[in-house]
Amino acid sequence: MIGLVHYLVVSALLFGLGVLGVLLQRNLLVTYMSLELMLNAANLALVAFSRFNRGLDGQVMVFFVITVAAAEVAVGLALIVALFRRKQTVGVDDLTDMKL
Amino acid sequence: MNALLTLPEIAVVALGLGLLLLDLWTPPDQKRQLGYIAVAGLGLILAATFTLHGSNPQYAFGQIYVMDGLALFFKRFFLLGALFVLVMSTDFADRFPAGIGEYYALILFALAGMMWAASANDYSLLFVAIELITISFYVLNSFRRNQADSLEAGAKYLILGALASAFLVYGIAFVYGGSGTLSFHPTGPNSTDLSLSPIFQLGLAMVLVGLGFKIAAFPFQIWAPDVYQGSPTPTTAFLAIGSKAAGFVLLLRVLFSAAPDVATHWRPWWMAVCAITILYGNLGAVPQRNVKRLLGYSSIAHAGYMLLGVAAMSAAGAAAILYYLGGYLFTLAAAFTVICLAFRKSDTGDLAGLAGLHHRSPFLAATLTLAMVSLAGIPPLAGFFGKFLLLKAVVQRGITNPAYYWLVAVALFGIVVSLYFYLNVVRAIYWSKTRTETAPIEIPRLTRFSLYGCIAGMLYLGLLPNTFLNWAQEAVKALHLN
Amino acid sequence: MSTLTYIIGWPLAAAVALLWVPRQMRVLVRLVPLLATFITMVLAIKLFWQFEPGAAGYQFVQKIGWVTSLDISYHVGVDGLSVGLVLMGAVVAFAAACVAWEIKEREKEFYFLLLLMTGGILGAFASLDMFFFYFFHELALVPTFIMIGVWGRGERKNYATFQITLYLTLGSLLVLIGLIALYLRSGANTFDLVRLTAYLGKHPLSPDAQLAVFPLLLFGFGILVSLWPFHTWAPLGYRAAPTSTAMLHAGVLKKFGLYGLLRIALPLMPVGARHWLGVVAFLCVGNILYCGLVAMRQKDLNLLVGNSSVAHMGFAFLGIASLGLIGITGAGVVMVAHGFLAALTFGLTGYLYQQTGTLEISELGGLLRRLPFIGSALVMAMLAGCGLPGFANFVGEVLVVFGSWKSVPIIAVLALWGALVIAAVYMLRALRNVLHGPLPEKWAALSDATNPWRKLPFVLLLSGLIIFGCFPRLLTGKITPAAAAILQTAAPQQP
Amino acid sequence: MTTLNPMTPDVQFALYSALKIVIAMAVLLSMVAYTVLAERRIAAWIQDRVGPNRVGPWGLLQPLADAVKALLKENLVPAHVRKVSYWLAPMLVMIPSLLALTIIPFGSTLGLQKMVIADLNVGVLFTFGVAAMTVYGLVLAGYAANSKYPFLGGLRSGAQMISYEVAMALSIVPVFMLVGNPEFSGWIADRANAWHPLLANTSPLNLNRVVAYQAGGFFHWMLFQQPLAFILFLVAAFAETNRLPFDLPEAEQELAGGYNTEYSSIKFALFFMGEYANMIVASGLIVTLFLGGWTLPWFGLNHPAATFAVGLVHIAVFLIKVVAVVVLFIWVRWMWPRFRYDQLMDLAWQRFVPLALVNIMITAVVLWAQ
Amino acid sequence: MAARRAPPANCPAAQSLNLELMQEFLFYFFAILTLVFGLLVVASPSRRNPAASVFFLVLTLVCLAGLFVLLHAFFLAAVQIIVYAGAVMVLFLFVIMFLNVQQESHRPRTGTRMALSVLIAGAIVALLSRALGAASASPAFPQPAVEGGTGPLGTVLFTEYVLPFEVISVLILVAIIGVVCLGKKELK
Repeated sequence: MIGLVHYLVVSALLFGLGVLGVLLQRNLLVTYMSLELMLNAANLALVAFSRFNRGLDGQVMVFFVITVAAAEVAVGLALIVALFRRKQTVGVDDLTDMKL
Repeated sequence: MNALLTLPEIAVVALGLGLLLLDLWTPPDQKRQLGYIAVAGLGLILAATFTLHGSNPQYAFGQIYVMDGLALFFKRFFLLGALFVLVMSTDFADRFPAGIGEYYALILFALAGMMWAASANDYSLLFVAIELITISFYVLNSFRRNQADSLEAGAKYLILGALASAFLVYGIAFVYGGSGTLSFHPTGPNSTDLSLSPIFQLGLAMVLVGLGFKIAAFPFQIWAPDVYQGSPTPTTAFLAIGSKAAGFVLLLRVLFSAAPDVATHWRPWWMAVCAITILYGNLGAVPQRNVKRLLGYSSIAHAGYMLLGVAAMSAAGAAAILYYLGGYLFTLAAAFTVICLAFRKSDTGDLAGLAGLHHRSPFLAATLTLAMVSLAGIPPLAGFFGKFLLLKAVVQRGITNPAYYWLVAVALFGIVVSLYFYLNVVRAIYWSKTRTETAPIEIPRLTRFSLYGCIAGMLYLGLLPNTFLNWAQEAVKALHLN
Repeated sequence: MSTLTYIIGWPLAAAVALLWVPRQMRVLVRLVPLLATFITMVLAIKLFWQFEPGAAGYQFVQKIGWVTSLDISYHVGVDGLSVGLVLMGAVVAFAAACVAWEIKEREKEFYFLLLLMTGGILGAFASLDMFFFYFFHELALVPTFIMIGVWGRGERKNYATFQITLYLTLGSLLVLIGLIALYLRSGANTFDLVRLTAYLGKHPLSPDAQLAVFPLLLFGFGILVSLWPFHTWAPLGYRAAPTSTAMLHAGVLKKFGLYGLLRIALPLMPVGARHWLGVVAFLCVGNILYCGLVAMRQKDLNLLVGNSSVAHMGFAFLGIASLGLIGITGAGVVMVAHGFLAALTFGLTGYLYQQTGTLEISELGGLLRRLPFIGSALVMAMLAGCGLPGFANFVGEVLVVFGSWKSVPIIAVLALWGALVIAAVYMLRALRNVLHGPLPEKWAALSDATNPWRKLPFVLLLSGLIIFGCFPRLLTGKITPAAAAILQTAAPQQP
Repeated sequence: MTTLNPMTPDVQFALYSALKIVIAMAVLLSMVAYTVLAERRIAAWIQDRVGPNRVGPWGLLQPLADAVKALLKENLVPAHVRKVSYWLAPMLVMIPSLLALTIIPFGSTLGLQKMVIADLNVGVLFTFGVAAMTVYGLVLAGYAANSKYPFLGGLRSGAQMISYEVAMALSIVPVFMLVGNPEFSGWIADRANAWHPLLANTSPLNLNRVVAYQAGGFFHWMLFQQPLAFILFLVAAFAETNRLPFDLPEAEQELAGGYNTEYSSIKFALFFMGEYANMIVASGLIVTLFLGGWTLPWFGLNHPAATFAVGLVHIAVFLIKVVAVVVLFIWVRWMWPRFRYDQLMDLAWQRFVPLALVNIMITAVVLWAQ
Repeated sequence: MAARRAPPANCPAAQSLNLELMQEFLFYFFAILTLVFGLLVVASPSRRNPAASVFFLVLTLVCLAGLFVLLHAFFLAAVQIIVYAGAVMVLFLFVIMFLNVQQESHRPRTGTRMALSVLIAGAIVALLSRALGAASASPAFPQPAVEGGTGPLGTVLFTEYVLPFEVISVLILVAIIGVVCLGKKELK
């Protein structure tokens, strides 16, 4: 029987993958995608909890999260494009103009 | 449903929309006027908030939105902060490649987000308000998109901000899972033993990670120096004043209103975070040669000081945070306005650029000095009384828990170290020989008034703390701390 | 309103007024501070004159609520201990304003800071509220840093500025924590000294608390007074400081720490005091002997004077550490006397520096011929520093030695030896090298202080020394009852 | 029918579904084939040419010949392409249109079976979800080709489809506002209603409900109830299917064929078929949403079939309507000039989206006034 | 896209066991695919090509939508596909195509960094699993009180959560302004 914990385990693992991606990736775009993974892990947990709690609050929250994520991605990508135009790179390691 | 409670926010958003519309019909050479309109509008809204009362909490939209003393206090705080920032941006306008109208509007929208954050009584509103602030700042940070530094700042804030958001959402998911509701005040059969629920605890911890990012507390502070340095100066100011305060109001609410038991459970962690934040900020600031970067580190340190109030977990501590923020508002507004004016040609913010500021404008030099002195926490300026209250709150806890004395020791160490780099700024202003710019600085009238306001605020909070302290103490009654 | 409020208020009001004076009107810029400090001085003399030695409690009291929720109030008043300090402070402030003519650039700012400092110093001595006590002191402290930084002299100015700033801030922060701890630990929930004293008289602080809080105050105040081994900021700072600043700080502001010990730490925490003052007794030997020896090795006149000033502080500490009526009275006298003395010495060396541009002892010589007035004044100051009878210092040091003889005889002997022998050696050697001997060619064009305005500050300070030296009862008569009151709570078992 | 009775409902369901899927696919694919032929014939007719007429009578076997040709041609893979994407893209174009087919009710009932492959409560949302995935095929094709024109074509199609998706989704909101209004919901809930077995437990987004709403009579068709929505949806459908006048992604004159430039043989055929399949599915959707679906207001054809024969008639009605719309698609292609790209985007964002929003508001006000 | 078919009205109760089995199968199917694709996003087989990551992310999202359906969140499943997979990810793909960044030279990952990253991620997962382990052992789902269809969700959204909803509208406006400001070539 599939229960709450099954879903949460999937969500936790997905979150972990996202964290791993953020830490490992040197490419801003892929880093950003890993962040999306993390958000989605949260969404899964929210939906699972929502089902478990027999309410719709969690689903409403997921709705907000998806909307916000869309807006965030739009702005973020515009920013990354502008950065690329200026510096010709999207490497995380190349963001070093302002070191001590 | 008394939706009219959220009228201040609606007014701010409406003002922003109005500005965007006006921007369409404003010829490019008159865009500066838009800023004046925004300032006037905000001034009106700020004045109007004084007709509101927060003594007994009122709720709207179910329990999602609360209007109590704390919310009202912070709403005024944010409005005032935004007012200073807008004045600053009117001076900064000619340094943007374009889109000053949008810049004003974005500031207003971020402001609305902060005001909603002040009233959040539900994780859903908390989340959307924080995101409204954060996303506005992604844009505001990188608004000088012809400057690599600005874009880099934006990108760094973006990645780390999104990371914090992810943690925040995940945390909210678990909090919801633990309590069964998104509200700050779970009511239900199992709402009493929430502090025992590991799921709830984990969720709360992750929510705090998200908030820790906003206030730049260790270990979520790494973005601050770069972003402070790279962003346009008004943005930096707003980041330092508004965003941080929004983080603190939410932190206070979540910790002491939503989960008081868990909060006390984590006392040692708070103390550790607080101590490390103070040390990191102050020690990191010492070798800095760039004013904005220095203020970035110092903002971390100040977050640490304010965390003293959180770690104290008492009403006195919370009131001290509010008081400290008040002083911080005037002080930073003054400092950044001066930086804004002093680095007219190059927005680099190198300390060397301040050399000879005294000759270029004695008034600005004196203002920046006052600001530094206030940041260092020296009487008779606002920073001193704030620190006094914070230390008092912590020492009070020390009576029962000697571990707090270590916190006091760390804070003292931090303050002494901080004097060094603040005085370095003063030194650069007054007795540094090499001068890069010599032209006298013209100060527009509005800016001059805003600077007068900042100085008056710093002095008022430092010299006559009674009224404001009473306000702060009234405001934190909403948190039900003892 | 109390006279004290005027005494504090005049300089502060003048400081604010100065902001509106255009910087081109240099005469007015100079006149305002002179006038303000002069009025303050006159008021202080009047205060001293009107003070009734026998009356119990504080006089010239005024109290205005400030922060009601924390019970902080603007509360001023003087007793025998502080009235002398207020007088001394006001006189030194006027003298400092007089000698500030050496400042040539950014005069307006300098005078503004000077007035702020004056107001702060006098306020600190007059405060009967722990918060304001600290507040006024800090108000005076910050201008010090800025004045040293901006108008200071010498190559190591920055280093000196930072050292003095960091040291003194650390000291004052320790004091602040101590005061807060006192406030919280006492349970009286008041920063008001009078009420706190009364409350603690009935419900004394637990010995544990006293033992914990007292060192905070002791070392905090100790750093402020350059207690050995936290003294290194003092000579460097005074060498770098502009004359007026050095006068005010070394003369007056530094006494704040001693005053704080006497006013707050001792009476409120007798158990802590008895436990910790033994340590102080040993440390002050470091002040007297070590710093005396260091002073002997100095090649720079101001460093020498600075070190000797640190050494003199040892006497004050010794007097306090003796915990006896005579000793504490002696400490009070030393505080006042040294205030005049330090201000005088730094004023004179400042004049020399202004004339010659150097204070290297090896480069000076034979100046008495060119500068008869300054030279003679310097001679008298040096002699006073050696503890020659006839000057107020003599009275203080004798009282301290007598007072400490009973409790710590070995230290008293060492102190006496230090005062008599070491001080005499370096003072007289400096006198010989600076004032006598051949006059180098380059100093042939020096001009003496002929203008009465130039002479006035030194005359005032010297007369202070001599008056209190010849009529010590003027001081001791006021200090002794106050000291007795302090001792009554601090060490009730002693007679 | 009777032989099936011993089976469990589960197995029955699976079996019937499979059957429906196979038949629907077959119909769709043959329609694709003959739509291509129809397009060519109609084009020829409009341009006063003859068109394909050699293979079979009136050229009816032409699609077969084309298919054989496409299959037998050498499967050329240019050296510079990104291999994996290059292989994936044509499939990605084809799959969504087949998926979208599953929720369109192409008839009332045959026996006990509803004539829809998946009777989803999220209904139209599913369609949009699937439509949203279509874009990947085109963008990926452009990306895979790794050369200039396909690249531009891919970008163009991506932007165009996303933009018009917004307009499209907004345009049909009023339709569902009408369908979801309480009065009509009450009518549906009425157990005595002939529609009840078909619509029990459905949400307003269910497409059969839309059909039921339109069954009320000729003027209940959404075409008349929501003319603005119809126009917006129709135009957006042209854009979504990359048909002229919105075929910017593959504009031959500008982009040498756009995203499919580097494709040949069966892969090219897949793109080609995908486009037509999209068109047919879009037509089906238009018929269902605006033209009364499988109903006709006459001859009692406006409620679910009671007999097998009527069920077949319903399917026939549906197909005829679809063919009519497909012909409209083809006709428009040869009547209208191509838009410029900026005009295309302006049309979506500055005309359609605001219009659709206004339409929603008007509908809301009208419903509220009732 | 697997759509969970609502049980027909005439379905007998005997069928529920089968349904359960089916659900179990679908759960594992989607869960495993989600994780596998998620892993491929992070550690894409063609390391130098971020486009591959986009596609795997899209697949992850689609599988997640499947899980949403299993959890009776139908509307969200649709939104997930339409908005997330269909629009947001296309933006990613666009940007990758625009910037043509696949030639980006990658410095080799150092072993320590790799190890550290794995360690941190592992620690977070461990923390999560500890919390989960401490929670009650796999509580089964109760029958849903309300289905996550469009109607109920819309009702909640527009009554209880109308304020956050409106705040989101401001947020989207901000995003629009921001993208225009950042993206335009030269504003005048």
